[in-house]
Amino acid sequence: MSKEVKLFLGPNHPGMHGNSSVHLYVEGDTVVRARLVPGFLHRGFEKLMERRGWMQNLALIPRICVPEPDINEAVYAMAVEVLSGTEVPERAQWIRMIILELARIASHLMALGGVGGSTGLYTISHWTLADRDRILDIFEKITGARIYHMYIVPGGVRKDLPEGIESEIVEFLDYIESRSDEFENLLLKNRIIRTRTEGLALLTREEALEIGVTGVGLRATGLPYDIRKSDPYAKYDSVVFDVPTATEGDAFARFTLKYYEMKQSIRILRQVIEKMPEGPVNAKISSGSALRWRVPEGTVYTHIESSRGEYGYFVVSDGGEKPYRINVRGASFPQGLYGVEKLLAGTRIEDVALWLTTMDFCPPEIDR
Amino acid sequence: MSNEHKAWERVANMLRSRSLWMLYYCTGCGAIELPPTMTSRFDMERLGIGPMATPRQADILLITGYLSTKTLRRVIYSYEQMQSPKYIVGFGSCTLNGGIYYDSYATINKLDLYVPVDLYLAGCMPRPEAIVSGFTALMSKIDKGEANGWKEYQEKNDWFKRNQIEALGEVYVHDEFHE
Amino acid sequence: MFMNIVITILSGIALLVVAFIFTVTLEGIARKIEARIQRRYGPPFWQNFIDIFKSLTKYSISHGFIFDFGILMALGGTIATVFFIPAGSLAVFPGIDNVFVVIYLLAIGLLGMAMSAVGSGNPNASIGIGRALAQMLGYELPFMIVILGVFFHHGTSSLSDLVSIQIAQGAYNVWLMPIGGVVAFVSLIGMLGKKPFDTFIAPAEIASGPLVEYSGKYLGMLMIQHAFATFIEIGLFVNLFLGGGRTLWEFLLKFLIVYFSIVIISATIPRFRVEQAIKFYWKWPLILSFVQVIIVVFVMGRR
Amino acid sequence: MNSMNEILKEVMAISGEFSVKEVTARESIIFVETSRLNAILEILKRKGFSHLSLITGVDRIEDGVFEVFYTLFRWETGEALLVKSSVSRDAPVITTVMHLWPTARFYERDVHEFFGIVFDGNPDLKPLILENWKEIPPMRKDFDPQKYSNEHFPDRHYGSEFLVEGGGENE
Repeated sequence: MSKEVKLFLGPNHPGMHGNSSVHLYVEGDTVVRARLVPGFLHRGFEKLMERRGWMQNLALIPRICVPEPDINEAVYAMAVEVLSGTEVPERAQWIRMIILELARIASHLMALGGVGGSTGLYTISHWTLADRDRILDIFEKITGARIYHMYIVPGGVRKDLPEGIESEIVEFLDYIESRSDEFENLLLKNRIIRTRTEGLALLTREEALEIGVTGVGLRATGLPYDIRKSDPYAKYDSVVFDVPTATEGDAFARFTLKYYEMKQSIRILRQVIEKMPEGPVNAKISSGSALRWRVPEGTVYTHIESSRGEYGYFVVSDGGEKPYRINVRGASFPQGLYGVEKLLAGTRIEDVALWLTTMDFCPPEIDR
Repeated sequence: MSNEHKAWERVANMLRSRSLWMLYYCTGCGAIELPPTMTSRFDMERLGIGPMATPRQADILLITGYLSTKTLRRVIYSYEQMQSPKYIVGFGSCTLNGGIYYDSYATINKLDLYVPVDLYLAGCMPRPEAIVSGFTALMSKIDKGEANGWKEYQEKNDWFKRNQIEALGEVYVHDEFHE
Repeated sequence: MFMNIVITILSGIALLVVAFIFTVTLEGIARKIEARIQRRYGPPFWQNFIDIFKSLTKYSISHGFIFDFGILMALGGTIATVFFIPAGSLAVFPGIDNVFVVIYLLAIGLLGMAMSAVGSGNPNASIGIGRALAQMLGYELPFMIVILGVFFHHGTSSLSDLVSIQIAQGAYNVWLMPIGGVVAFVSLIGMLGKKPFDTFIAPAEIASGPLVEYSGKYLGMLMIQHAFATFIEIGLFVNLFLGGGRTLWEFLLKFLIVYFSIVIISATIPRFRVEQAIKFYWKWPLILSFVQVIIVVFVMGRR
Repeated sequence: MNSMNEILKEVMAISGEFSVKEVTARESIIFVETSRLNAILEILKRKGFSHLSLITGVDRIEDGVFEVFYTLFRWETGEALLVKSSVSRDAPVITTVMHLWPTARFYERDVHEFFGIVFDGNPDLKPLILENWKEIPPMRKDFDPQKYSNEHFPDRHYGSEFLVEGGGENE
């Protein structure tokens, strides 16, 4: 038997994003077999959600997925609105799109910084995270908190946008666009990054469909599948934007797509700010106090396009004050568990951390 | 203690407080506020605090938020591997009393029972400013020589060990690779 | 006779102190420069001193005799090499500080660290050491060829003589052999383990490679060894190609310029994989070094 | 690109009647017995519902039944279909769909760990997320997390001295 070493890319590893462990069987420098062991961030979310009222869950929900908490609130709000049949006012839908697109830009900036972190190019991490902080300031002005906003509630949005926030968002968008050529020179045109990531984590179209990869991983293989286009929610059907795709399907294609998607989000935000009508911001959901609110009986699955792929909530209600069952479909569940087992064999040890970064791997979505 | 040992301790504490190395291990949801604290905007490095890859080289172990039982085992491994003037900083209310996950079957409620905690930071995910001010408080605490969590862990070791076994069943999982 | 022994000892100690203090402050300033590139302030420039002395105050854990002995061998080998680097007017062994002695003693230092890292039993450390030695093959080859060209041209391999020749001639070796200078500079980046070639201390992949199991005092000693190793490698390059320096301050100024240019280059470049690093060295730098040697031997001839 | 209703009619033509419940314009639920489940899922996959989003277990404790939902999604038209089948609570065995969607292996492993539903044909139903878990599968309705948390993880008791500490001089 050749000398096969067992290695932990364990929970306590600088290359690991978040907190889960990849068990590697290594021969020399290449990985022979790999297996993901999740569960380090498991808090039994779905069980806790069954013990809290519909509106009490709002405090719990954004805490599932840390890099991008707003998608949870949006999906939960949409699911409850479908079940209870409440009509969301026009302006609230536009505001939701602002929050979701800003969260997408922030998450993409963090992902690009992550690429720098695993290849040693710390300068790009510092730049992207500094710019992401400006988005968090805008969030702080809109919702009062940096990360967990609890801003999108069933029936619309908690309160209207503060005065003059639109001009600040536009100023931020101009700032990001002015920085884009520096990002491109440092990251996309960097020859060593190109040689390090070309051919890494190659994903053919059949493999992507078989694994159930969604989001940038799927679009990197050429399929223009984006939930904002195929199953539009909020006001995405009345906004013009296109879905960038690539054909190589490797790590380099994926994070360049993330970069171009960020540009598309900027384009969406500009249109949203022009087209946003005036009007009420949230609909009256229940006669009595919101804590005693009873959602009519029913089952629904709603999903949106998060920065990592399809993110969905499966909500079952039995007409009571508390949800009967909520199941969270994280975008990195299939590509994290099955993707690691199927595709990580054959890569070198140096590239495992880079593989996980570009494969959009977010452990809390697996453990919930 | 003889007074030259005390003088040496004072110098050592002054050095230890100026250069703290943080273990690069995000155990909970608060870890998302560490990148902004380490990078350009809040820049923890100007205080001499920087991330270190291995427990051997680290001084601080951050428990950022809730702690599931599986992570508690790895936290105990890492804490025991760290070299001894070591400090633990607990983020948010989840380390004090279970926080928002008080009724969860997978997360512990009171961190103090399992590992000695030197500093708690307020905030359900403390903001970067809170983290930086917390670290400066920790630095002054170390400077005054009061941050002796690691001595407490050595003296009351069996008490900590009993709590750990009680909560986790067994701390050292045998077939980590579940062959 | 007794007097020059005392002078040698005193100048040796002075060189050690200068090397340590100068290199560690330089590393602190380099951290500040890299921070400025990353749009932040960065630590005070004496932060590296505090880091070293803080690690020396911590408790540490040993992994057996090989682990301890390797560290002492590394530190001793590197300190012994520092004596053979003339720093401007401060040359400890003026006549006999030969480049081959420096190369040999440097190898002792690196092998000592390799031995102790593998002795620590951590798989990350052995992978890191494997990469370090493989990369050493990469940058050692073109560097050696170019140096042999310099010796052939000047007829001597003693550092202080080379320095005095260049000063007397007024023309540094960099102007005489520009290609050789470039190749030596590139392999210097590899020798220092700066960014494009720091695969063996890569934190994101193998958790800071060989330094995985070092804690407390061992880590302090290794940081001191790293400071001296930086002084040796850059001092070698400055003496061979930039003509050492009449006074100590001129040498330190050149040292500073070379070091900061490496830091700025390495701040905006990611890391190579190991086989890419070796392929890189054995492609262009090797070809250029052959071209340089051919020019020196056939065109320039002996001086 | 025929819409969802035509597809469902074709499937009904092939494998017999099943009831359909409309949720939204692009989403509906169909109720299928476990015996016909695999056949129908295979037809649906061929007809375009190629993406298996999720396998969810719901514990209907009052009527003693586990419901298993297969959420399928069709990229071209953006339609989602929830295929529901139920299994008795005391002998929860259902056939696996790994041959249709290999990634289902991990969804089934997750549902098995949290509900105890056995997917026969799925080779590795090992524990995925919980470690050394000796209780009943935690997502069942008869498992009370609060009781488990109070037994295993004692928490801080704020006695009267806490008031002194709060209002006291050492802030």
